[in-house]
Amino acid sequence: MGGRARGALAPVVAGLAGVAAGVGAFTFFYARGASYLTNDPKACANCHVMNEQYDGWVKSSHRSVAVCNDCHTPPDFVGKYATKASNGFWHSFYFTTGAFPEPIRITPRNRAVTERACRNCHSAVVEAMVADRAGHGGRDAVSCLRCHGSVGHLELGAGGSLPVG
Amino acid sequence: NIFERKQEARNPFYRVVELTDDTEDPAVWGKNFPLQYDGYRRTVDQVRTRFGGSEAVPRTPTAADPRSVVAQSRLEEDPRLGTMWAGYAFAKDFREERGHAYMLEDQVYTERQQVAKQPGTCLHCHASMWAPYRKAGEGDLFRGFDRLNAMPYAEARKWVSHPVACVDCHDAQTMQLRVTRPGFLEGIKAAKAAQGVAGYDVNRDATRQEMRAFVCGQCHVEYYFKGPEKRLTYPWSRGLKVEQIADYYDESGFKDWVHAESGAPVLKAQHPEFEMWNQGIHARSGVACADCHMPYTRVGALKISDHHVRSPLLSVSHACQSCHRWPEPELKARVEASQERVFGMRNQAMDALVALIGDIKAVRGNGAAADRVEVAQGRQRRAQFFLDFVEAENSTGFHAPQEALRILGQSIDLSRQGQLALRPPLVAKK
Amino acid sequence: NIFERKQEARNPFYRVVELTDDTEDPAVWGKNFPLQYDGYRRTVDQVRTRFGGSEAVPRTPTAADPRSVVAQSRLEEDPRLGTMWAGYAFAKDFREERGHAYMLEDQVYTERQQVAKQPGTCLHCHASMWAPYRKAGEGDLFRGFDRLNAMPYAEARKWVSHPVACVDCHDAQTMQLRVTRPGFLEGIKAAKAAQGVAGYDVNRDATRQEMRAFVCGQCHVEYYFKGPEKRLTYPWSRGLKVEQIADYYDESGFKDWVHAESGAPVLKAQHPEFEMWNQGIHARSGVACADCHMPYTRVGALKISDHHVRSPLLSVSHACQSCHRWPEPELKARVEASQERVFGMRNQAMDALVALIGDIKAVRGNGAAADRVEVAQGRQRRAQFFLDFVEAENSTGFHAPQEALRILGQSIDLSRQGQLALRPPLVAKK
Ligand code: HEC
Ligand code: HEC
Ligand code: HEC
Ligand code: HEC
Ligand code: HEC
Ligand code: HEC
Ligand code: HEC
Ligand code: HEC
Ligand code: HEC
Ligand code: HEC
Ligand code: HEC
Ligand code: HEC
Ligand code: HEC
Ligand code: HEC
Ligand SMILES: [Ca+2]
Ligand SMILES: [Ca+2]
Repeated sequence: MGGRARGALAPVVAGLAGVAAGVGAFTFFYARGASYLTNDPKACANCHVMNEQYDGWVKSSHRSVAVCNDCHTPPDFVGKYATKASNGFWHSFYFTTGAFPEPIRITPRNRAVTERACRNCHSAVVEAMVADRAGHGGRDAVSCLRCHGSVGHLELGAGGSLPVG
Repeated sequence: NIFERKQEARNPFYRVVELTDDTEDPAVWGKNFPLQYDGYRRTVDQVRTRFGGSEAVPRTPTAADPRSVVAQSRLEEDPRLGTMWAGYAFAKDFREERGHAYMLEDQVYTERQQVAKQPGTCLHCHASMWAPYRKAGEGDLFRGFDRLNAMPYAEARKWVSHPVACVDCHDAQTMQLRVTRPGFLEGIKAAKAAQGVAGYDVNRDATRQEMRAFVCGQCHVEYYFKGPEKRLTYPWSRGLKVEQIADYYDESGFKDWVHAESGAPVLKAQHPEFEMWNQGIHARSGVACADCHMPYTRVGALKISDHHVRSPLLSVSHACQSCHRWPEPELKARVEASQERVFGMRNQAMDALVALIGDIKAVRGNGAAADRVEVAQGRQRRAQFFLDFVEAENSTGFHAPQEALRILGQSIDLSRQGQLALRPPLVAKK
Repeated sequence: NIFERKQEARNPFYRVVELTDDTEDPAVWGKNFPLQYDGYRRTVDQVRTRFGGSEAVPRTPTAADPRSVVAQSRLEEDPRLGTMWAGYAFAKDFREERGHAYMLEDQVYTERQQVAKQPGTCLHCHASMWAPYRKAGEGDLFRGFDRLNAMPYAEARKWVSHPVACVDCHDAQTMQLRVTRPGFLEGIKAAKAAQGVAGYDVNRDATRQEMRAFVCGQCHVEYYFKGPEKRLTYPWSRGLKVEQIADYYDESGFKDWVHAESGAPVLKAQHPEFEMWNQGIHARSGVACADCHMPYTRVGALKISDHHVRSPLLSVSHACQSCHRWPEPELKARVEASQERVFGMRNQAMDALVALIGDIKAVRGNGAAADRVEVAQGRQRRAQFFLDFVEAENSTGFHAPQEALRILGQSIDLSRQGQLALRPPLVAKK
C-alpha cells in the first residue's frame, strides 16, 4: 500500500531528531507547527499542503461535528500528544525538506488512529457490524474507511482505499 | 464471540433462545436477531428493474403446481433461447430468478422437472442443507452430500424443509460467516490449487471480506453433475475464466446434451455470477457481493446488513452511494449504460448463433461433407457456451462489463466461422 | 467538488515581458512562465510504455529527411495494417506518435507527403496557427483558414514557424484557456446542435473544466477534408459515436480512397481520442484530458499544470493517485488489463478484416455475382472504419474500454458477414 510505514521508523526518530532538529525546529515556528497543539483546523491549514483537506473538510459532512484532530489523533491524552509530536515533527521535517511524495496519503499508522476515531464517536451505531466475528484470523476486521473514506473531506472517485488483496 | 465480547461495545443482540448447529428454522434465529430476520423474510417481494429484479405473474394454481404467482418467462421474452436449448429441459421452462424465499418451491415446480429426471444434487443450492447433509451422512457432511446426490430428486426432497437459512451462512455460536457447501469447499480448493495454493481450506484461510463473497459463491456459480453419481462439481481446476472452463469441459469430454437441431454436443452455462464478478473491477477493488446486495442499513439505533438480498438498483443509496458520491439517478444510469451495451451485443451474438444452428440443420444429412459439419458443430459448442455464460450471468454484464463484451465478441466470431466452415471454399481467380 | 479545490491553486507570476495575441514564440512566454515552459520543452522526451509513449529510433539523416531520430514504425510492428490501407498513403509510412515538440517536423517529413499531394489543411493540427491564420485572413481567422486550406502543403508550410504553442491554448492577457481552431469551433457547434443546443459558442459557453478537454479536442479527433476546397471538417453533425460518424460519411457519399485489393470505397479513421473519451466513464465523471495528461504538480510552493504532455503511465502518482488510492503498480496493471483485452480483440477483428479483403480480392472479376461482391465491399467499408476507429484511438481502449470492445465486436461481425455474402447460399435439405 501507499505511504511509508512511519511506525517502523519510530525508533530512529530520536536519533534522527538530533540531526534534523535544526530543520524541524525552524519550520516548527516558521510554519507555526505549534498549531499542532491546538484544535483549530485553520491551524492545520497553516501549511498550504493541507489546504486541499481543509477545503474538503469545509465541504464535508463532518465540518460541524469533528475537527482534524478528532480523526487524526488518538483520544487518550498521551497518545494524542505523542501522535501530534510525531506528526508535527515529521510534517515539519518533510515540509521543510519538501521530500514527500504527492499526492499526500495517510500513513498506515495514522490510518489506524483514524479507524479508531470513527469508533469513538460511532461505537453505538456500528456495534452489530464490528462484533468480533474475526474467526477469519481477525485478518481484516471491518474498515470504516473502505466505504467512508471521504467523510472527513469530500472527494471525487470511489472510496477505493482498502489494501488490494 | 458476538455474545461475550469484551472489546468495542455492548452486544446489541439479546440471547432470547439457544441456537445450535442443528437449529434450522430461521424463525427461531429470528428471535435473537429480529432485524435480520425481517429483511430475510422480505425476499418474497417482486419488483422489476430495467434488466433485473423480477415480475410477479399471477397464475391459476394446479394440483401439479400450486404456485399462484411466478416470475416472467424468459422463453416468451426471447424465443431464440428455445432454439439455443433445443432438445434440453431449459427449452421447456426458464424464468427470471426471484428472491431467496422462492428457491425451494421454484425448483420443485419448474416444468424442467417433468421433462427430465432430476437428481437430489439439485437441492445443494435450493434449500437449507447443513442439517440434512449431516443427518444423511450421520454427522459427515460429504457422506451425506454423496448420498443425497445419488437419490432421485423427489426422494431427496423429503430430507429438506427450508430455503437457504441462517445456518447455511452463519456459525450458530459466533455468527461468523462460514461456507457449508461441499461444492464450493471443493471448487475453491481446486481453483486455488490452479494458482499454486495447495490445501486451501476456505473456512480457515479466507479473510472476512472474502467470506462476504464466498458465502454467495456457494451457489451463484457455473456447475455440472460429474459421472453417474451425479456429483455436483464446479469446473474450476484450470481457473475461473470462460476459456479455462470451456477447456476443462472439452478435456473431460463432457456434454450437457446433444442439440436437437444441429446434433452438436453442447453445454449449458448457469449463473456464473461468482466467476464473472471475479473478472471485474469491483472484485479487483475488494468489493464483495454483500457490499452491494446486503448493504448496511440503519434500523433504529443500529447499522445492520440488509438481509433483504435483492437488486442493488432497488437500494442504490445504501448499496452504492457510500463509495460513489453521484446522485442516485446517475448511478442507475451508469449501470444501465453498461447493461445496454452488453445486452445489445448479446442480441447480436444470439442472432449469429441462431444463424449457425439454422445452417447446420439445413445441410445435415444433405451429403454435405461430414468433416465440415463437424467443424461447425465444434464452433457451435464453444460459441453457445460463451454466449450462454453472459446470458446466464444475472447482472446483464455489470459485474464485469469489459469481460462480458470480450466473451460476446469471441462468441460472434465463433458462430460466423462455423457458418463459413459449412460453405465450400471460394474459387480463386485464375 | 474536487476540481474547484484543485483549481483554487492559483499562481502568482511576474510579468517580465509583455505578451500579446501575436506573441507566437513560446520562449518569450517562457520568460513569464518558466515552469510551464520547462515542461513544454520536455515533450521531446521519448519513453515507451506497454502500448503507448514512443521509442526513439535512430536513422541516418538524408537531404529529403534530416531527422536523426524518429518513432517506431507501426507498419513494421503489424503488416496487416498495410493490407487494411492498401492503395492509401498510410500503407507507405505510419509511425507511433510522439511528443508535441515533433508535430511539425514529423508532418513535413512523413513519406506520406511523397506519395500523395497534401493540402495546407494539414497544418491546422501540426503547427501554431493562431497568428498565421489571422495574418493570411487579414485579421479574419476563418478567411485565413480557408486560404491556407486551399494552398498546396509546401506553400502553406511557409506561413508557420512553431509546433502548437502557448498562444494556441491561452489568451495572452488572462491566460485563460481558449479554442483557436476553426475545425473544433465548427465541429463542436454541429455536435451541440445535434443535441438540440443551437448557436453554441465554445469560448463563450464552455465551463472551465470542459475547456480542459476542448483545447485537446481541437486536434485529437476524427476529421476529413470536405469538397474540392479541402475544407477541414469534423464529422459530428449526427453525434460523436462511431455509428453516427459512419452514417454521416455514408450519407454524404464520402470515401478516402478505393481499396487497392478489394475495390471497396473505404474510409480512414484518425485519432478519435476526443470522441472515444466522450463515451467513457471518466468523461462521464467530469475528468478532463488535462487531469491525466497535464496533472497538477507541485514545484516549490506552487502547484502548476505539468506542461510535459505525455502518457499518464509515466506519471501515475500525479495523474491518477489524486483520485485513486491504489498503489502505482496496481493502477498500471489496471490500465494494461483493459488494454490487453482491447488489443486482443483488435487483433481478432484485424484477422477477420484481412480474411474478408482476401476473399473479395479472390473472387473479383471472377464472374462472381457483382451484387454479392458489392454487398461484401459495403461490409468491408464499415467493418474497416469501426476497427480503425479503435486502432487509431491512441489509448488502446483505455479512454472507453467498454465502447472500444463493443465497436470491435461489431467490426468482427461485419467482416464475417461480408465473407458469407460472397458465398453461394447453402443448398437446404430436401
Ligand atoms: C508544518 C506544516 C504542516 C502542518 C501545520 C500540518 N501538516 Fe499535515 N502534513 C504536512 C506535510 C509536509 C505532509 C506530507 C508528509 C507525509 O507524507 O508525511 C503532511 C501529511 C499529513 C497527513 C498524511 C500523512 C500521514 O502522516 O498520515 C495527515 C493525516 C496530516 N498531515 C494531518 C494533519 C493535521 C490533522 C494537522 C493539524 C493538526 C496537520 N496535518 C498540520 C505538513 C503539515
Ligand atoms: C468527534 C466525533 C466524530 C468522529 C471522530 C467521527 N464522526 Fe462521524 N459523525 C459524527 C456526528 C456527530 C455525526 C452526525 C450525526 C450522526 O449522523 O450520527 C456524524 C455523521 C457520520 C456519518 C453520516 C453522515 C455521512 O457522512 O454519511 C457517517 C457515515 C460517519 N459519521 C462516519 C464516520 C467515520 C467513518 C469516521 C472516521 C473516519 C467518523 N464518522 C468520525 C461524529 C464523529
Ligand atoms: C461496506 C460498506 C460500509 C462499511 C465498511 C462501513 N459502513 Fe458505515 N455506512 C454504510 C452505509 C451503506 C450507510 C448508510 C446506512 C443508512 O443510511 O441506512 C452507513 C452509515 C453509517 C453511519 C450513519 C448512520 C446514521 O444514519 O446515522 C455511520 C455513523 C457509519 N456508517 C459509521 C461507520 C463506521 C464507524 C464504520 C467502521 C466501523 C463503518 N461505518 C463501516 C456502509 C459502510
Ligand atoms: C471525520 C473524520 C475526519 C476529519 C474531521 C478530517 N479527516 Fe483527514 N482523513 C480522514 C480519513 C478517513 C482519511 C483517509 C482517507 C482514505 O484513506 O480514504 C484522511 C486523510 C487525511 C490526509 C492524508 C491524505 C489522504 O487523503 O490520504 C490528510 C493530509 C488529512 N486527512 C488532513 C486533514 C485535515 C487538515 C483536516 C481538518 C481540516 C482533516 N483531515 C479532517 C478523516 C478525517
Ligand atoms: C479527477 C479524478 C480522476 C482521475 C484524475 C482519474 N480517475 Fe479513474 N476514475 C474516476 C472516477 C470518478 C471513476 C468512475 C468510478 C467512480 O465513480 O469512482 C474512475 C474509474 C476508473 C477505473 C474503473 C473504470 C474501468 O474502466 O474499469 C479505472 C481502471 C481508472 N479510473 C483508472 C484511472 C487511471 C489509470 C488514471 C490515471 C491515468 C485515472 N483513473 C485518473 C476518477 C478519476
Ligand atoms: C459493485 C456492486 C456489486 C457487486 C460487488 C456484486 N453485484 Fe450482483 N449485481 C449488481 C448490480 C448493479 C446488478 C444488476 C441489478 C439489476 O439489473 O437490477 C447485479 C445483479 C445481480 C444478480 C441478479 C439480480 C436481479 O435482480 O435479477 C445476482 C443474482 C447477483 N448480482 C449476484 C451477485 C453475486 C453472487 C456477487 C458476488 C460474487 C455479486 N452479485 C456482486 C451489483 C453488484
Ligand atoms: C443456497 C444457495 C444460495 C446462496 C448461498 C445464495 N443464493 Fe442467491 N439465489 C439462489 C437461488 C436458487 C436464487 C433464485 C431463487 C428463485 O428464483 O426462486 C437466488 C436469487 C438471488 C438473487 C435474485 C433476486 C431477484 O430479485 O432476482 C440475488 C440478487 C441473489 N440471489 C444474491 C445472493 C447473494 C448476494 C448471496 C450471498 C450473500 C446469495 N445470493 C447466496 C441461491 C443462493
Ligand atoms: C450450483 C448451485 C445450483 C444448483 C446445483 C442448481 N441450481 Fe437452480 N439456481 C441456482 C441459482 C444461483 C439460481 C438463481 C440464478 C438464476 O436463476 O440464474 C437458480 C435458479 C433456479 C430456478 C429459477 C429460475 C429458472 O431457471 O427458471 C429454477 C427453476 C432452478 N434453479 C432449478 C434447478 C434445478 C431443477 C436444478 C437441478 C437440475 C438446479 N436448479 C440446480 C443455483 C443452483
Ligand atoms: C446467504 C447468506 C446469509 C444468510 C442466509 C443469512 N445471513 Fe446473516 N449475514 C450474511 C452476511 C454476508 C453478513 C455480514 C457478515 C460480515 O460482514 O462479517 C451477515 C451478518 C449477520 C449478522 C451480523 C450483524 C449484521 O447485520 O451485519 C447477524 C446478526 C445475522 N447476519 C443474522 C442472520 C439471521 C438471523 C439470518 C436468518 C434469518 C441470517 N443472518 C441469514 C449472510 C447471510
Ligand atoms: C465498497 C466500495 C464500492 C461499492 C459499495 C460500489 N463500488 Fe463501484 N467502484 C468502486 C471502486 C473502487 C471502483 C473502481 C474505480 C476506482 O478505483 O475508483 C468502482 C467502479 C465503478 C464503476 C466504473 C467501472 C465501470 O465498469 O465503468 C461504476 C459504474 C460503479 N463502480 C458503479 C457502482 C454501483 C452502481 C454500485 C452499487 C450497486 C457500486 N459501484 C458499489 C467501489 C465501490
Ligand atoms: C482518466 C485519465 C485520462 C483521461 C481523462 C484522458 N486520457 Fe488519454 N490516456 C490515458 C491513458 C492511461 C493512456 C494510455 C497511455 C499508454 O498506453 O501509455 C492514454 C493515452 C492517450 C494518448 C496516447 C499517448 C501515448 O503515450 O501514446 C493520447 C494522444 C491521449 N491519451 C489523448 C487524450 C485526450 C485528447 C483526452 C481528452 C479528450 C484524453 N487523453 C483523456 C489517460 C487519460
Ligand atoms: C494543435 C494540435 C494539437 C493540440 C491542440 C493538442 N495536440 Fe496532442 N498531439 C498533436 C500531434 C500532431 C501529436 C503527434 C506529434 C508527433 O507524433 O509528431 C500529438 C501527440 C500527443 C500525445 C502523444 C505523446 C506521446 O508520447 O506519444 C499526447 C499524450 C497528446 N498529444 C495529448 C494532448 C493533450 C492532453 C492535449 C490538450 C491539453 C493535446 N494533446 C493538444 C496535436 C495536438
Ligand atoms: C484534426 C487534426 C489533424 C489534422 C488535420 C492532421 N493531423 Fe496529423 N496528427 C494529428 C494528431 C492528434 C496526431 C497524433 C495522434 C496520432 O498519431 O494518431 C497526428 C499525428 C501525425 C503524424 C505522426 C504519426 C504518423 O501518422 O506517422 C504524422 C506524420 C501526421 N500526423 C501527418 C499528417 C498529415 C500529412 C496531415 C494532412 C494530410 C495531417 N497529419 C493532418 C492531428 C491531425
Ligand atoms: C495544448 C494546450 C496547451 C498549451 C500548448 C499550453 N498550455 Fe498552458 N495550460 C493548458 C491547460 C489545459 C492548463 C490548465 C488550465 C486550467 O486549469 O484552467 C494550462 C495552464 C497554464 C497556466 C496556469 C497555471 C497552471 O500551470 O495551471 C499557465 C501559466 C500556462 N498554462 C502557461 C503556458 C505556457 C507558458 C505555455 C507555452 C510554453 C503553455 N501554457 C502552453 C494547456 C496548454
Ligand atoms: Ca431476477
Ligand atoms: Ca505515442
